[in-house]
Formats: sequence, C-alpha cells, structure tokens
Amino acid sequence: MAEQTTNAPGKAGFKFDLQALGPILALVVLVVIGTLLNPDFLGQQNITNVLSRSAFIGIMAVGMTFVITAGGLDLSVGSMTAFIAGIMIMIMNALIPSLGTSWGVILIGMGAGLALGALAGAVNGFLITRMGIEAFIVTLGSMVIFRSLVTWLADGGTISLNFALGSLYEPVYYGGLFGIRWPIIVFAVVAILGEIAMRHTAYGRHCAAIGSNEQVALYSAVHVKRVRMLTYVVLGTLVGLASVLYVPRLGSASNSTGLLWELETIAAVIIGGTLLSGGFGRVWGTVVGVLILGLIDNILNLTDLVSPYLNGAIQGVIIILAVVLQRARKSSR
Amino acid sequence: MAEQTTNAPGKAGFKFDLQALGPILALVVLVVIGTLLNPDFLGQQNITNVLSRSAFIGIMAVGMTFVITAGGLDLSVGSMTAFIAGIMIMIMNALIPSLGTSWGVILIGMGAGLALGALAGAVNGFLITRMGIEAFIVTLGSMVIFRSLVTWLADGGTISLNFALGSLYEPVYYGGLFGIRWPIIVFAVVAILGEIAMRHTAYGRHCAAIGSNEQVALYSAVHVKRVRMLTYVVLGTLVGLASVLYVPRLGSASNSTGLLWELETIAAVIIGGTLLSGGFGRVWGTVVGVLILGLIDNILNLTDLVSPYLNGAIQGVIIILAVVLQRARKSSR
Amino acid sequence: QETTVIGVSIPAATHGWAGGMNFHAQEAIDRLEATYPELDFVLATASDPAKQVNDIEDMMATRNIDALVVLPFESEPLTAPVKRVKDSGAWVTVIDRGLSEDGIEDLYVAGDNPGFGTTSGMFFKEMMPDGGKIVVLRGIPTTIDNERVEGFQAAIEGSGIEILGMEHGNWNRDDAFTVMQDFLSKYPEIDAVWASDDDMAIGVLAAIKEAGRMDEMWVLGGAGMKEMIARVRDGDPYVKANVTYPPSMSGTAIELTALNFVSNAPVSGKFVIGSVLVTQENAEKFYFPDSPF
Amino acid sequence: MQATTLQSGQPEPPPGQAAVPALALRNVQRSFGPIRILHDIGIELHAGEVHALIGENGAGKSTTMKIMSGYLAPSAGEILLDGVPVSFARSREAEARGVTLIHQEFNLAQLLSVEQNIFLGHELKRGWLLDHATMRAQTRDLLARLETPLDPRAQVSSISVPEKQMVEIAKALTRQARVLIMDEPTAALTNRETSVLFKQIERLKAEGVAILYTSHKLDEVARIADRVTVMRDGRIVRSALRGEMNEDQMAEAMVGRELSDMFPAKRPADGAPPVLEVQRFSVGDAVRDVSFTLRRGEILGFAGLVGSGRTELMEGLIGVRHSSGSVAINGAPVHLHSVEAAMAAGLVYLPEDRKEHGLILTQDMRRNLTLLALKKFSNLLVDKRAEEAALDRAIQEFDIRAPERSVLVGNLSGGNQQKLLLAKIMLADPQIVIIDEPTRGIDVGTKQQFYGFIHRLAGAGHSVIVISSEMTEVIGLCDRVAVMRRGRIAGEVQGMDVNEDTIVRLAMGLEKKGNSNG
Ligand SMILES: Nc1ncnc2c1ncn2[C@@H]1O[C@H](COP(=O)(O)OP(=O)(O)OP(=O)(O)O)[C@@H](O)[C@H]1O
Ligand SMILES: Nc1ncnc2c1ncn2[C@@H]1O[C@H](COP(=O)(O)OP(=O)(O)OP(=O)(O)O)[C@@H](O)[C@H]1O
Ligand SMILES: [Mg+2]
Ligand SMILES: [Mg+2]
Repeated sequence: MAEQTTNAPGKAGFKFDLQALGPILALVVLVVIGTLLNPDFLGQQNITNVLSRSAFIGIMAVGMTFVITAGGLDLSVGSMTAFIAGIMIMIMNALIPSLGTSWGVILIGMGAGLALGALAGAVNGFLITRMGIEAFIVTLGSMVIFRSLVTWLADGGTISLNFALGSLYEPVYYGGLFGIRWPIIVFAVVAILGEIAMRHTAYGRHCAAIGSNEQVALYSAVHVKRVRMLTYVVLGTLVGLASVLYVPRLGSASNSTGLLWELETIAAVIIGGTLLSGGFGRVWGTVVGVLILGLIDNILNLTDLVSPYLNGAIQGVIIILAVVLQRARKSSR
Repeated sequence: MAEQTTNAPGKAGFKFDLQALGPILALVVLVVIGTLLNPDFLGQQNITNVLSRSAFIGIMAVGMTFVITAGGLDLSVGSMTAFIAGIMIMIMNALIPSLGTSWGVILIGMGAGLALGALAGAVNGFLITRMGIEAFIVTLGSMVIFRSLVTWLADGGTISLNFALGSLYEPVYYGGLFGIRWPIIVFAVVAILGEIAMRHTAYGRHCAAIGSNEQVALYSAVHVKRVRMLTYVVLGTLVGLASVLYVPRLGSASNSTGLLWELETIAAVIIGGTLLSGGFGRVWGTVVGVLILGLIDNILNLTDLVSPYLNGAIQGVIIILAVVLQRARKSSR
Repeated sequence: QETTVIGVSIPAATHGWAGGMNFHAQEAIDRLEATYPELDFVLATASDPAKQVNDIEDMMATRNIDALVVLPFESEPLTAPVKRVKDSGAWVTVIDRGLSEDGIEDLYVAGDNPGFGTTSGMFFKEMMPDGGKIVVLRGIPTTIDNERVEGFQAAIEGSGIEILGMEHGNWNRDDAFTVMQDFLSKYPEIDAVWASDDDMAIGVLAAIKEAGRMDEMWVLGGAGMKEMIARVRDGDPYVKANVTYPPSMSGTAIELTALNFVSNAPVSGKFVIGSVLVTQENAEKFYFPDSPF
Repeated sequence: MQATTLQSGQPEPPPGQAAVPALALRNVQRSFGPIRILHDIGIELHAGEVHALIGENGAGKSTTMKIMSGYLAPSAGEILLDGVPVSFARSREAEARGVTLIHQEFNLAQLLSVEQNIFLGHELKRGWLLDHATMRAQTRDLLARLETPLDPRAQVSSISVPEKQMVEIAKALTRQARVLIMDEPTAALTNRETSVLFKQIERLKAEGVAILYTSHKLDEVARIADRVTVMRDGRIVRSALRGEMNEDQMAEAMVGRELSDMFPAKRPADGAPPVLEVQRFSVGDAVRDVSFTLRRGEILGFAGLVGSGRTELMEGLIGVRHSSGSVAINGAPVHLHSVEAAMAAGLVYLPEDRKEHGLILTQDMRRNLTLLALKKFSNLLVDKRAEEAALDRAIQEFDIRAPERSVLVGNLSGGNQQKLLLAKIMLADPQIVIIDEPTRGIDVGTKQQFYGFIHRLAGAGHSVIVISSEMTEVIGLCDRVAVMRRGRIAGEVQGMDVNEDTIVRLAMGLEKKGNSNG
C-alpha cells in the first residue's frame, strides 16, 4: 500500500496515459496481426464489413457507457434488440396492405423502433430508479422477458419482413454516403455526440458524479433519479436505433437475434476503460473496445490456424489481455 | 445526549425485517401457488426433485455470496462446471483400464474435480486481485474460454462417462441418507457452513468490510487481497463440488452443460438480499433465492396455464417481483 | 494448378446433433483436403444468425471463396447474404434448412423435418393402436422444431393418442431431465414419451429411471445418436426405435460440392435425406462408432 | 466501565525520564511526484506524554502522521521505534507493533455496524468463531466510557458525524496501542464530547501511552499537550514544552505573522425584513415542530448537542429528507423538494460530512468546484475556461493550498477540502447560506479569513445560518443563536444573552430561557 501511494500523483499522469494507451495498443496489435495473416484484411471491403457490423454493438455501447458511468448496468440490450426488431417487422408487415410497399411504411417502422426502445429503457429505468431495485436484477428480468416475448410473437420461429419491403429497406444497411455505409455513419455520429456529451456537457459530469458518489451528487443539486433514468432511456433509444439498422440487414428477428449482445456491449465498454463500478467513463475508449471485439471475430475468420472450437478461448484470452494492457492497479472489482 | 439515536437500531431492525421477509414471502407465495395448482406439488417426490436439482446452483450460489459480498463477481461458474465435469469424466474413463470400474477411480475423479475447481478459482482470483483486472472482464473471459475448451475436448459432442462406472457413481446423485439425497445433504451442509462463515467468523466480516470500503479494510489490517482471493478459490472449489454431484446424474458433459448457470447463480444471490455492489451478504437469503428460482421452473412445468414460449416472461416477472418485495429504498444501483 | 476455395459455414456445436454435424463437416474437409491438394476449405461456425452472416461476408471479402456450403442458422436472415454470394458468381450449396427464396442454391442437401415428425408419429400410432397418453419434449423454439411437431401431430391425428403435455427441453439433457421429472410428478399415467431428440431422450430416461417408473412407458428419441442406436440394436425394451436425421449430411454436402470442382460429375439439384425409422432389425446399418454423436 | 480491553501492555515508564522516545522521526522527507511536502522532519514521542502537532492547513501534519504509522513511506529519513530504525512496510505491521492512527478523514465501512467497525481486523474469537457476546459487551463498555450511547448494531451510515468520530476513537482504543496518533480527533466534536475524549487521553497517558495529536483548536492544545510542535510549509518551525507558548504565540508561529482579533465586530440586523420563515417544521422523528425566522443580512447560529437535530433540520429544508411544515422565502411560500429547487430559491447548504456528502474525492478540484452551480458554466456545453477562471478565483479567495491544480480532491489536506467545499457552495451565489460546521479542520489564520468572509456576505445582504459545535464561534460570529435540544428549539438568545453559559444550559435542558420555539 505504502509504496504505491508514494508515486500516486506522478503515476496518475502516467497511469492515465497507460490506461488510455492500453486499448489502443491492443487495437493496433490486432490490426498488425490481421494484416500479416491476410493481405485483404485492410481492403476497403473488409474494413467496411467489420465497421458496419460493429455498428450495432457500437451504438448500444455508447449508451451503455453512460449507464455504467452513472453506476448502472443493462443486461437486456441484446434481447431488447430482438424484441424491437420483431415488433418493427410486424408493424411494417401489417401496414403494407393499407400503405403499400413504400418508404412511408419503413419510416413508421423506424419511428416505432425508436419509440419502443425509449419506452423499454424507461421501464427499466423506472424500476431501477423509482422502485429502487438493483439494475442487475431488473435488466436480467427484462432480458428474459423480452426474449420470451419475441419467441412467443414468432411462434417459436422467425418473424420475417415482407420481401419486397425488405428490398426497399436494404439500402439503410448496405447503402451509404460517399461510399461509407449508413451504419458506419450513424455509429460515428452517435460516438461523437456521446463523446461530447460525456466530456463537455453537464449531463456527462452528472453521470460521473452519480457513479462516484450518489450522496454527493444529491447534495450538489444533481437530479440523481432523473439523470440515471435518462441514461436508461437514451440506451433504450440507441437500442432502437441499432434495431432500425439491423432489420434491413437480416430482414428478420427470432429467438436467437442479439444473443449475448449484452455481454459483448458491456465488455466493449469496460475494455475501453470505463469503470464497471461507475464514476468514470470514456466514450472513445468504448469505440476502441467495440472495434477490438469486432476485429477478433474477423481475424479468426481470416485463418484456419486453430480449430473453430477454440475460437472462444482465443476471444477470451484477447479480452483479458486487452484489459491487462491497461491494468493500472484500479480498484479490482 | 444522542437521544434520537435510540431509534436507529429499532429502525434498522424493522428495515432488516422487511428486507429479510421479502424473499421468504415470495417463496411462501410460490409454494402456495404450487400447491393450489397441483396437489402433488408438496409430495415427497417433487420436493426431492426440486431440492436435488437446485443443489448445483445452490452450492455455487453460497460461494458466490462471498464473492459478491466482497465486491466481486464471477461469470464463469456455468462453463467452469462444464469444463470440470468434462475433465473429471475424461480422467475417470482414462483410469478404468488400469484401475478397473472401482470406487477408487471415482474418488480420484472427485478429487480431481475439487482440485480443478480450486485451481480455476485461483486463476480467476489471481488475475483479479494481483493483476487488478475487473472481475467482470476476467470471469467473462474465463467463461468463454472454459466453454470453448469443453467443446474442443468433446469434439463438439458430448463427453460421456463409461457406462459401468456411471452406474457405480450414480448413487452419489440418486442415493442418500435417511431418504434424503446426497445433493440435498451436501447443499444443506454447505449452506450451514456458509451461514456460519458469513456471520460468525472474522472471514465473513472481512468480506463485508472489503465490499463496503476496500480502503478502510486495508487500513484496518485486513488482508484484502488474500481474503478476496480466497472468495474465488472457495467458489471454484464449490463449483468443483457441484460438478462432483452433477456428473453421476447424467454421466456426461457437453457444450451446453451449465449454460446460463452463472446468471441464475448471481440472480439467486441478489434475490436473497445480498448487495451486488458488495458490503452486505446473506447466505440464508441466497438459499431462499435458489429455492425461488428452482420452484418457478417446477411450477411452470406443473401447469399448462400459459404457452411454454412465455415461461421466460413469467420467470422474469417473478424474479423482479421477488426483489420488489424486499425493496427498501436501497441504493439503486 | 489453381486452388479452389470452398467456404463452409455451419452453426456451432451447441447440442449433440449439431456437434455430430460439425464432426462430419470437419471430417469431410480433412479427407478432401488430403485427397485433393487443389482444394482449400474455410470452416466457420456461428452461434447466431448475425454471426453467420458476418462469417459469410468475411469469406467473400478476404478469402475469395469459389463455393459456399452453408447450413443456415435460420432461413430468412441468411437468404439475402447467401444470395449475394451467389450473385458474386460462386457456387452455393445449402444444407438442411432451405432459404426463403427458391433457386438461389446450386445444390440442396437436406433432411426432412416434417417427415421426421411424421415418421415418429407413425411409429407411435403403430405401437399404440388403442391410443394412449404421451408427453412430448420439444427442442429449442425454432422453425425446425415447429415443423417436426406439426408433422408429428398430423400423423397421430385421430389415433386416440392424447398428448398430455409439451414443454421445451431445448435439445439439452439437463433441461429434458428437469422437464421429465416434473411431467412425472404431474401425470400419474404416462404410456410413452416422444423426446424428439436423443440428447433429450437420455435426460428423459434418467428421470424415468430415477422415479422408478421404467416399466410404465417407453421413449422415442431421434436423430440417431450412436448410444441410442446401440440400445435399439440390443433390444432395449424402453428404447424400441429411433428416427434418423443424419448429422452426416454436412459431410455429404461438402463432398458433393467438392466433386463439382474436381470432377465432371453433375452434382447440382436437390437431395433430400428422408427420415428413416430405425428398429432392432436395421439398427446396425445406422451405427457409426467414431462419430461424437 | 471495566477497562477490559485496554491494558497498555507496557511497563510504566520510570517517572521523570523518558530517554528513548517510543517513536521518532529523523530527517524525514516526503514528496508526491515532483513536489516535496515534508522537509527534514524530526519529532519524538515519549511514553506517557501528549504531544501536539499544529500548523496551517496543508502544512503537512497528516502526512507526517501517516508516515509515523506506516500508511506512507518516507521518501528519505528514518523512523525509530524505541530507538531502533524500522520500516513499516504496511500499516498492519505498525499496528502489530503498537502504533495506531486515527485518520483525519473517517475510516469506517459504511455498511458495517458500529461493533463490526470497531473490531474490524482484530475480531475477538473463540476458536474459529467470533465471540459476539464479548465484542458486543466491550463495544457497549467502550461507547459508555466515551459517553456515546450508540447501539453496537447500528449501521455506521445511519449515525451522525460526531458519533462516527467517537466510533473511530473507540476503534483505536481497542487496539491496545502504545503509540496513539490522532489526526484532528476533536474537529467533529462538541465541547462535551471533547472533554470525554480528554478524560480518555489522560487515562492512556497515565498508562504510559505516547500520544500525538493535532488540532486547530489552540485552546485545547494549550489545555492538554505536554509538548507542542509547530509546522509550517512542511518544516518544523518550533517545538516547546507546556507553558512555554501561549495560544497567541502558537498562532503566530503557525501563520508566521501576528493575528488580530478573530471575529469582526457585530452589526445588529434589527428591523431588516425576514428572508426565511420556517413554521412548524418537522423532519422524520429527529426534528419536531420547529419555527424560526431569518432576517436579511443576519447571521443566525444553531447550537446544540450532538444529535439534537440541527443537521436533519437543514437537510429537511433543502429537500434531501422528507419533511412537513411551511417554509416561506421573501414572504412567498415555497416547496423545496430538491436541492435544486432550494438553490433556485436562493438557499444552499454546506454539508457537515464532506467525505460522504460534500466532495467527490476521486475527481479533481475543478469538477468538484462547479458541480453544484454547473448550470452557470454550461450553455449546452460546459465552458471549461470559465471553470478554470472560477477555480483561480476560489483558490485565491479561499486560500486553497494544493500541490498542483490537477490533484484529486482526496489528496488535498482536510482543511483545504473544506475550503474547496465552501467555495463550491458560494459559487451558486445564494441569498441564504446554511453552513454546517463551517470551520471543521480549518487553521486559525484561515478561520479568521472565513469569519471575515461570512461577515462581508451578511453585510452584502445575504443571510447566513451557521451550525457549529464550537461555542466560541457561535458566540463570536452570530447575531442571534437558536439552541436545539431533542429535535426542538429549546430557546433563542440574542445580544448580551449570547454567551456560553446560557447556550449550554438551554442545550442541556437545564433552563428555559428566551422566546422558546420562536
Ligand atoms: N497523495 C497525495 N498526493 C498529492 N498531494 C498530497 C497527497 N497527500 C497529501 N498531499 C498534499 O500534501 C500537503 C500536506 O497535506 P497534509 O494532509 O499533511 O496537511 P495537514 O497539515 O494535515 O493539513 P490540514 O490541517 O488541512 O489537515 C497538502 O498540500 C496535500 O495536498
Ligand atoms: N440516516 C439516518 N438514519 C437514522 N438516524 C439518523 C440518520 N441520520 C441521522 N440520524 C440520527 O438523527 C439524529 C439527529 O442527527 P443530526 O445530524 O441532525 O444532529 P445534529 O444536531 O446536527 O448534531 P451534529 O451534527 O452535531 O451531530 C442523530 O441522533 C443521528 O444519529
Ligand atoms: Mg490534516
Ligand atoms: Mg450535524
């Protein structure tokens, strides 16, 4: 103890650097490995693929950064995606007879997705902040509930978007501006807004204050419940946004949509340097975390060095290593 | 002088009661519902079934209570069970040629299971306490790694215990003393020891102190790292113990063994009233939580009130409700 | 000599049958790679449809595949991505689960899910001419499971066989064990169990044995796990039969696809592998001791 | 009151001589990063002697004490235990060898009970199991000896600040120390409890314990210390035996200049319009039917014993506790259901527990400073330049001494934390300021600045409520004093009646005086 304190301030500066560099270093190492393994790795097509599919987790992870910074947690985002996507598809299918295969239907579907996300987030937030139930339990409960509901709605099978409408909707995932796909653009915008909100607005400060010490925040005129509630609503809305981009990709939702996305999202946030115990969050770190996770899968597909059965083991090791790189004697929670 | 203080303990007592009653109330409600829905619900056979299959989660949940009380978390217990069970079976199968179908082989297998559990817990604990990596990340990583390893060992299929040895081993799950099955006995013993350790030993207090405020514990001459490390080792050993009881049940281990047990275990602990943020743990509450979760499944199977697709939704609602019942204005993390 | 790259994308081994399917795929790949140096295989296993789409995208972007052998996790979400592979000029082989749009694949190798249910149902009808009471354990909620159960229900229609209860055992031994224990508590009279999968059948048998009610009922599993086939072969009174749904279809599909590139044999078209009833008489034919399933 | 747990375990020192100091520092230096905080510290503690260490905020007292007790390692120099150089690798070792520190900031686990905290790390056992009965009995004994009748099972988060301080002291007393180091133990205590503590100190001293003690209350130091050492800017500037230095000389040695009168002259605020009117106000069980009025430009004191409900009353007013009753500001009734609503109505509160309620110890000064009044600095985005400017002003105005601007608040000295906290609430530009224990842990020089500051505030038309357990402060500073007892206002005193005797009598319930209950 004593020794470590000795260097505390000096280290603090140093610590920050190391912590901040950690995930970036891991990312760079992965890119180098990928390039060595396959020359097409840095090809435009592959980069586009990796970025656009990372966008779902990425968009949600930005919202999750705020939730975790404010001392919360949300385990329901994966099954919430499945649920929202399912309802969106059902709404759009139902509207086709009256409105035809038109952008109108898609826009209504998108609106419904966002609204549903906000609502689902609000319900989670309500139970957590107003009823005072632990976030882990509330969102574990809603995770199970959403997944069960989507199974029920799909009658055990798959909810599929009308084919013609699906073709119309497809450019929302596969199309883009200036050769950059929409999901990438949306992810970038969300990340930039998130970074600004975290570092340059009162809201970001309030989240960190609540996560550090709820009592101090309360005595400092922070609307603890309102701010915390908002983190869940924003996350829900971003889950809705991710679903809006997800539906044109696969055109369907089922029981297995978004499976384990919650863990991936939380892992991305923590790899990025946000403290799981709250009080400190870093949105750009989260983006790096998302890219690291996205690249691991991609790189494993680039080679046949190992049995696919062991992919999971390699993922696990890399996740731990990415954090070891930024380990700096943080409270070991 | 401090007149009002007189009320403090009274108040504390009341709050404690409400919190403590919550899960018990939920349990009673479930038992009543179960009895109304099916007269055989309270039959000896059904009770035996529910208790002995709850024993796996239960044994691990007792260990998890200490981990969480000390401010930690372990997401790897489910796949650790699969891994340990797999290795145990492989070891026992490998020993049959030399040692024959004997209790000796089984005892070696059991010993290996316990040792492996302790070792796996020690690795988790080492990474968490010595390397200072967040428990969430370490155990998420080891969860993925263990599951991947068991898939690989099983070549994607199932690792099955030699049939003759399985029959010899079977009584460890199906047999018992005085009509009470071994898993129930072991669970009860573990729970009682856990309760004593939590409430009547310095170790339990130290766990709570570390979870409440690590710095304070450190300043009070508590061996923070050692205590925390021990929580993971004990949990690992208990996972080993659960595996020792699990193997004789079906004589096999595969990729899907112990799937999602980690969430169930953690949910049981929290339903029981332990704070996820650490600092307060209640072993008997955990036991109640385990029984609640076990009963939900049982009751849903005993009735046909709802579509099986919606089982999950009902589980989720009950989990949340069980905690609403004990909500007592706790810090809403 | 130009190498031909064949991508294989299949669901991960999350339950016994899938494990067998993975095994046969890997085995076929090893064998073919050894035999034909000009063939290069890329194998990816996915745990959900989105991951599978990612895998296929990666094969296209970085591995320049000439052919894709795919067992879609689900039909709808994989249709468009596989179509894109096809549009890029590659050969497409689909295993087991048809895509939701016709005419994409060059080769289709499949089991017959409704047929699996029907064959199982017919066996029940035959064994219980006077009707009886049964319980059913379903798989993971999916279209496959729905098709099987519908086929089964249609087959026993009007036979006097009463389905007391149906629950999801998720193609998992532990879940099936739990569900069966509770069925046994709930129903004092059960004549037979359709476990619809051999992993589940093992859990079910353990539960029945433990309850001491072995003599009251028999169990029909399915998909041809080697241990269960062996029990059928050996005349186990509780395991009278099995219904195939061969996991080896993955190997078959990969082999046929390879043949398309190394020989001139015409391999395109549709190969439906019917579900066959396995009884003591023909069991030996379906016993594969090396398979993990 | 059996001294069951407290044997010093040390032979009585031979009277009249203590040649080898029990614990000593020699040429100790300490730096944090590039900044040197301590220069060549040499200090000796002798068995059976009370040694006081005084100095301005940030002079390095706490740092010195942490080094002596093994919480910090010196950058250079030696620690001598009984004349033998030692290096306490960690505090466990120091404790094992009989050196115990009571921290300036509380070191209690909030979720644990009083008893659990007191015995943390030193639990009494019978075999493997805890000896609950003995621990509880000893806790009761200890608390009774400290005249703090707390339930041993009460959760620490639910007890008041002075009670926490007494628990800290009780915790140290169980440690059977032969060197007891106390960092501002009386900052959070009222006179009554302070004298209870001093009784214990006398007893320990008689048992041959060496005691080191810091306080900003110089009268106490003069009363209890056998030897006084003065620090300034990380150096020892003077050391003297009892009687060699009076309070004024101590203050001068600390500050390095002569201090004039502590308190500015009072200005009667009679006839000014009432700003805050509180009628029949109740907060839970702790405060019952309290009514009072605060005038424009007035400084109203709240006195009372520990647990008399002053803090709860104010917390009810700012909306962090459930309350009932009516409140009017400038004649208009208001409902202050949240801190923000109170702030909007011009009312702010400085919490007494700065670690739990006041400051975020893991963030820097700038973020802490602007948290309450963040709206002023943000217009969509937070204006960091304005924040930096505000921090500059605060550092100057409140004389905050920090080694560097980016230091985490948890690494500031206690007094400087308090100054930052005051700066934080003043940034909200309140019409009414409620300050709970304003000068806890603040040195004399700064105190004087503070008092002047509060006066200027009142002079500028603000109204101030001061809750203080320091009698001199209440008397010297306030125009009017409300005395609380058991959740009610036992009486109000004004003018000539503002004196120690009257206030104490009201607080103890010895006498009804003044216009009780407004
Ligand atoms: N861990 C640390 N990192 C950086 N600076 C520190 C650290 N700990 C203490 N300091 C600095 O050392 C100086 C001395 O602090 P110390 O706490 O010893 O003062 P003090 O004399 O006890 O003051 P006070 O009367 O206000 O409690 C202060 O400027 C403080 O900010
Ligand atoms: N959260 C709480 N739960 C239970 N009791 C509490 C709580 N907070 C305070 N109390 C009790 O209420 C009483 C009033 O406390 P309060 O802090 O208002 O006293 P005070 O007059 O401000 O005294 P001081 O600040 O000098 O301790 C105390 O006995 C305290 O123990
Ligand atoms: Mg200090
Ligand atoms: Mg107070």
